Amino acid sequence: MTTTVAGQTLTGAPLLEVEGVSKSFPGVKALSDMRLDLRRGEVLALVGENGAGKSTLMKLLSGIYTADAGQFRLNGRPFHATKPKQALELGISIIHQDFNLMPHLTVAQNIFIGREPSAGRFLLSERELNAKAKDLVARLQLPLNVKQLVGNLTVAKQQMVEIAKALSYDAKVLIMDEPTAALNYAEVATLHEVIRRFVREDTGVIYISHRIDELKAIADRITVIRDGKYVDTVDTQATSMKEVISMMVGRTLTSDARPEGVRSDREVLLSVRGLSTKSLLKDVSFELRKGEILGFAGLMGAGRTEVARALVGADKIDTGTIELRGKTVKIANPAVAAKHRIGYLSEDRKHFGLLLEQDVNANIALSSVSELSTKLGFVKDRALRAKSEEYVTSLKIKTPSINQTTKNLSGGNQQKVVMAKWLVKDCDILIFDEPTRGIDVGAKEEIYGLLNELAAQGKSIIMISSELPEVLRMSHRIVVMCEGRVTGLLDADEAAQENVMHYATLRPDENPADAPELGAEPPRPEAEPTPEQPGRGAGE
Amino acid sequence: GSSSSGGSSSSGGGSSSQPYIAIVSKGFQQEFWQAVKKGAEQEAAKEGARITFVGPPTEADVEQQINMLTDALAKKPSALGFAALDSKAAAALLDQAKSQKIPVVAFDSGVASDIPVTTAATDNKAAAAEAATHMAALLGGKGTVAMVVHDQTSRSGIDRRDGFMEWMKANAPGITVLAPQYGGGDQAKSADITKSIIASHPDIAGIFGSNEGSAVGAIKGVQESGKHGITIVGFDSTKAQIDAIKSGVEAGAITQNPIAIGEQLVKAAMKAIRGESLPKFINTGFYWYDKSNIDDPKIQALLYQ
Amino acid sequence: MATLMATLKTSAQRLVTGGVSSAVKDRLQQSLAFASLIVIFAFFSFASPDFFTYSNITAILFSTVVIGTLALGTTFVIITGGIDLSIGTGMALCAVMSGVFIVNIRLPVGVGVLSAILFGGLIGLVNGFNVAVLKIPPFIATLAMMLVAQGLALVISHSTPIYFNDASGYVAISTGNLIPGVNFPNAVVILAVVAVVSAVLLKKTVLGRFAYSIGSNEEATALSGINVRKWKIIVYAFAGLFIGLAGVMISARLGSAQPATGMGYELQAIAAVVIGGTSLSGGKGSIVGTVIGALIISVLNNGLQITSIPQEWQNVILGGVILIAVYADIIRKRT
Amino acid sequence: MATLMATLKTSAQRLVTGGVSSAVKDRLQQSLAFASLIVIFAFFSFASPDFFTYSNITAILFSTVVIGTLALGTTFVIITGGIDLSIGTGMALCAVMSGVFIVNIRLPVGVGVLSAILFGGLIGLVNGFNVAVLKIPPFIATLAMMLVAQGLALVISHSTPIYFNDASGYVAISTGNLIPGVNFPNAVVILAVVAVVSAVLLKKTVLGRFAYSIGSNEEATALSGINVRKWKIIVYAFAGLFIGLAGVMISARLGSAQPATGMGYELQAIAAVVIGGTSLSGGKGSIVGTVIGALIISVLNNGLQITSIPQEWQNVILGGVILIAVYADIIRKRT
Ligand SMILES: Nc1ncnc2c1ncn2[C@@H]1O[C@H](COP(=O)(O)OP(=O)(O)OP(=O)(O)O)[C@@H](O)[C@H]1O
Ligand SMILES: Nc1ncnc2c1ncn2[C@@H]1O[C@H](COP(=O)(O)OP(=O)(O)OP(=O)(O)O)[C@@H](O)[C@H]1O
Ligand SMILES: [Mg+2]
Ligand SMILES: [Mg+2]
Repeated sequence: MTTTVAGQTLTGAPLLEVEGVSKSFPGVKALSDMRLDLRRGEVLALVGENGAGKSTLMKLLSGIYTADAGQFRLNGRPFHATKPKQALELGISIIHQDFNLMPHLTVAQNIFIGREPSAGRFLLSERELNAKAKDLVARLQLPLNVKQLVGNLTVAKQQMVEIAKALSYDAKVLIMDEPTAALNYAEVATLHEVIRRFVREDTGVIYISHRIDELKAIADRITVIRDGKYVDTVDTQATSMKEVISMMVGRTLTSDARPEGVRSDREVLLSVRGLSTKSLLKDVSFELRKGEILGFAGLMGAGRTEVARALVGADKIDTGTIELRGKTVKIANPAVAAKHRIGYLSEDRKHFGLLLEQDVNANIALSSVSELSTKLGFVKDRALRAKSEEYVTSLKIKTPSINQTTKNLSGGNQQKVVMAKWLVKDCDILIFDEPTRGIDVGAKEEIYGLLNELAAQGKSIIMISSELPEVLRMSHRIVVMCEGRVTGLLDADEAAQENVMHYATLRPDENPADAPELGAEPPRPEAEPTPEQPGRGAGE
Repeated sequence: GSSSSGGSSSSGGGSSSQPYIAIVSKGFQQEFWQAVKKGAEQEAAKEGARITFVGPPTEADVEQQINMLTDALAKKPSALGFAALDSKAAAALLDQAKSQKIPVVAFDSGVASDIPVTTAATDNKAAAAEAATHMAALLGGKGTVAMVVHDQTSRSGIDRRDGFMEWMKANAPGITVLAPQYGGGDQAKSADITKSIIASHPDIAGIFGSNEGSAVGAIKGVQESGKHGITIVGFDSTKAQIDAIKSGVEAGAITQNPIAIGEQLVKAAMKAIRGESLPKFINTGFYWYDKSNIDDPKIQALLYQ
Repeated sequence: MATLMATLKTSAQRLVTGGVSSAVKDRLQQSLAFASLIVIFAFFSFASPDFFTYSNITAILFSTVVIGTLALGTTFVIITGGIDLSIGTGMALCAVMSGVFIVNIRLPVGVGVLSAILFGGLIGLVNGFNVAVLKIPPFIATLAMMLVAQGLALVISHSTPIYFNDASGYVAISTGNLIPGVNFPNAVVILAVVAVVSAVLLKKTVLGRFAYSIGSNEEATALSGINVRKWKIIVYAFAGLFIGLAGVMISARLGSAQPATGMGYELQAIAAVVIGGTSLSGGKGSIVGTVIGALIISVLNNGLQITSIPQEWQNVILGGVILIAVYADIIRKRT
Repeated sequence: MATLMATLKTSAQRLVTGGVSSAVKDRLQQSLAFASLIVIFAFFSFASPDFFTYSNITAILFSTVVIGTLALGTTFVIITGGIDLSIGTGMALCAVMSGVFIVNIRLPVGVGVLSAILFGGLIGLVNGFNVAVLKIPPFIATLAMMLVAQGLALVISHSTPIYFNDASGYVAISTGNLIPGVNFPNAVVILAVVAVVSAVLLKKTVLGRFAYSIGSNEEATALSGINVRKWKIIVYAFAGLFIGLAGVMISARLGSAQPATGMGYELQAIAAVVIGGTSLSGGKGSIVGTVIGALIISVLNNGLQITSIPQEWQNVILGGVILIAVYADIIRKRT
């Protein structure tokens, strides 16, 4: 390493260095002798399988955990953050994989927590706070209303709040732990824009992602980590993603699961007609066939999650009918849905998916407890444990045992636990909302394989995903939504990126031809409120 | 007075001709206060008056009693019956009663004020001393005696505790009185305390329970411990105590005359309303009862169950 | 990219309009929060001619003072996701300390009152330390303090009330009238002032903001660089000042420090807070709500007395009405 | 491929060793949970020769029965993230109902006891309905029930105790001895049996499973296809049976149903649960813990009496020791 006066030349000490870092948890060696260096003005991607130790490393950097061994250097100077506050003061800002937001506070209050502008000596100025937040959000072109309570936001929007919060610090090093896991194609593009603007000569970004295909677009270099150990760092331009993946998983990935062709001859299992909800959905209709994987595509807030929630009775339906095997059914709550053998995997694993304080076994078993118990209500614990073990193995969930508290699992492995919960239960219809969120490429392939297998067994699957390639690849047919309506229904062979995007932005109250023109205007995400209600124009 | 019955019905907005006596007591749920209430209701029915009877849940709830007194005055009663938890705390409200020309009758224990037209009460100290007298006699003037007291801050608790202890100190040098233990008048808790006392003082000869809950607790505690030969002296007269006395578990008890307190209270209030003169103090009395006199009609009349 | 922009724009618009209409709704809700209280109030006014009189309204307000003061402080604690069971007996201990300061040590009334209030702060500080530093669950930490305070009040006072006879002016803190001749007790004025100050502190200062934040997500708050431990201690200590104030107010009202009192006040105060819409799991709540909650309880207590409902029925009705009032509030918020 | 295999192998090994060592640690922790209790116990045994005697130990156990029974039921409720304040006065109401059934209506003792227990279940059912269906916060719903039960107990009994003199066998439920001649009260045996049954239900049945799940994350549990509403009602109703049982046990012990008792029992029972390590925010807890918690309280109460600590100091010490015991437990779990 060249020794220069810190901070002045681009060829000087890297912005951030990590050397010989180790960290163990009870029963887990999360990191051993890990290293990494972030250069000035670069975006360094950090990739590795679920549980490889990426998040742990970032938590060490930001002072949430303390390393067992190793050194961190910022601009050549060693540092050791023991509290999140210290890291922030050093200019290290982090977007955590699990959101760390206060649901009862507004977007603005969340972003500037601890740095509230004050009016006078004691009082806070809410007006100034909102103005500052509005500014920031506008600058970042994020579609956020700063006065909204964070608890009412969808996962994608919460992700944006995290992004805005991280960027609001005057950070030198920005660490993003899977910032795009919940984001859509279009929002990813916006985020990348933001990152590019952020990166200057004295700043750098560590970017963690399982979406390998987006690395080419944003990362300058890629560091690969496997089993807590450093593998290699490569120049993005000089490598193929295939190589990166094989470094990650330690072998070449070959599987390329694709479902069989469309089977329009199959019987219709579920038929949804004219589904509307008070909040968003308008006249949503579609059919799901036996053994079909039906993809749902759309931009953020298109209403896909809401369709799923309405289907399983988690939200109230205003009008519309649901027919199951030709019979109209009334699904009052998810328990009724479960009786009809419909399962729903939420996009928000932390709030709607996991029992974080319970162990892996309790989580995987949750949906099946009733079935795997005696008439008297005694739980067949051994059978449930066997099932859990089975899926821990088959989904390669990285955990010391099924008795591990779920909270201690890596993000991707938590997601696999949620998947396992629904795979254990013998459902006829599975609704997967962002099922592969945060799951590594290797495991994704496994899951795709599983989905195919399920479909082949005659199970029907609704797959909501913001990863367009995934939807395109896995679905027999694709439903495209925009602003609470179904705007397109595509067969697998006619579906392509452009195609889907066209329907996804097809606002019902405007002529598709007008779209480009309107879009040419400069974006004003915080435009003045208009009296027009969402989707009202074509509501009647 | 007239003898119309059903006058004690307590619907609001009654006729203005019917006198209304608001009674604010020290307690409500305990049997003793229920007996006072009963006496008051009986007398009110005779006199053709309407009464309300309220009291805080425990004798520590001074503020709540003040609130109740305030509310009672807001209803502009013809007379007020009042058993003060703390006389001084009520001074301002008593002044208010005076200025509104509402006669106040104190009961149970005195109100340290010259506003009440009379006081119908038991002398708790003397009553406890009477209990001590009997205890000492029963024990032959020697032995260790424990006290299970219902409260360490309320007037009745303090007076009975002190009355008992002072008499023993002055008159029974052979008797050792242990530090009093407080069970809040809760039977189960008092029973547990009694058992602890028995465990730590196996030589215990007598136990004094200062009110119904304490006395019954002492009885239960002694029974549960399986120990025999402990002389229990109680206070008040509940069915549990009467049975215990009959079966010999309890030696005897002091009974006040709560029904009479209630009756005297209403009687005095009616007299005050009519402007008749009253003595400053109406002693409602207390009596020792045991196996020998329990069936005596005079005693029977005092026992409330 | 162009289509993307268009989408962004419309969704932004949707968000903004949603925001505005919800703000109006919020305003409306706030004012409707009084609904249950007003219905109860109206009912009693019809039921008894003695209810809606100047002196009875004053009496209701006066009877709200102690529980109200305790509830105000506890609101902060509950918003952080904690609880404080020590407020009732803590209040009794502070009353006793006030007696010690003013009657026994003969400090000037002003100094004595201040010391008693600060003593309450000390109780809160110990609670805060136990909760924030030793990480003892708030329920246990403050339950232990409840027992300790109860015992200490008896020990210090030798189980006898301390009378403030000679301390001229002390009693006036509660029962005096600010405007001579107008029978409106100072205690109510003090409660009102304290309520306003609390509301400002909760909504407009860092203290309040962090209280909400900690209650909403303690971990996230810590990760945002906020010293959660410090702020929790501050919140408990701050709530302790209300314990001290309540101790002064009740002893001034009664003219004496009653060492055995206080038990059960904590439940009533917490009930007032929760009836007022503050969530025991933290992150949500308001001072207005707490004041309404406290008033609902005292109006009910008073009204049931005034209408001469037999006492054994009073609790039955009280329980039922609280249930209905809270349910009505839930229904109102849902729609 | 070779490296993969190697990795798999090592991680398998790691899994096994990690799993085993954590299991051993768990076992160890469980047994250490007694630590505080044992230390307190040992202390009093040294401090007084009268403490560690057969009859005193029996007395301690007997005094644990009512609070213990209430605490067992409440453990389930608290694990779901709820709370039950109605257990104390609810118990008094059930005792009164037992009196009504057996003394007034003259049902056979067995039938009367069963009816009283079921009446407790009914109280719980109403609580469950209010919480699960009307979505009233558990604190409010059960506080209201606390008041209602208190009032109803007085109304139904006309504020006078109901004596079980003629009901032969009733008193023996609590005070009789299973083995004739051996002074070991039935009540303790019943508590032990009920505790074991509760532990089995909590750990081995669907009821317990769902209680934990609901307390951990209610929404996730609902979305997993579990009828949360139904199970919450069941849990509260189930806990209600313990209210009924406690009512029977206390009235059998006293030979009478005391309508005015019960207030304050809820706090003690909840304290026992929380001291036993159950979290008030739900999802965590155990029956063993609750039993230990209840024992800690009664051993302390008894020990302080036996060692003749002046009573005004007893609460001070009680509070301090509870604090230390819980803190010690936290420290132990941390390491
Ligand atoms: N607090 C903890 N206690 C115990 N084990 C932990 C804890 N945090 C992380 N681990 C373990 O450390 C390993 C690394 O986890 P980490 O979260 O760093 O993975 P990751 O690379 O971020 O994975 P993912 O892509 O799934 O997010 C995992 O095996 C995880 O189970
Ligand atoms: N948990 C929630 N709380 C409040 N509002 C919600 C919630 N979930 C969704 N919404 C509302 O419903 C709208 C549609 O969101 P939904 O999640 O259904 O869209 P989506 O197509 O799944 O998009 P994404 O999940 O990518 O945001 C959002 O604009 C949001 O306002
Ligand atoms: Mg991670
Ligand atoms: Mg979604």
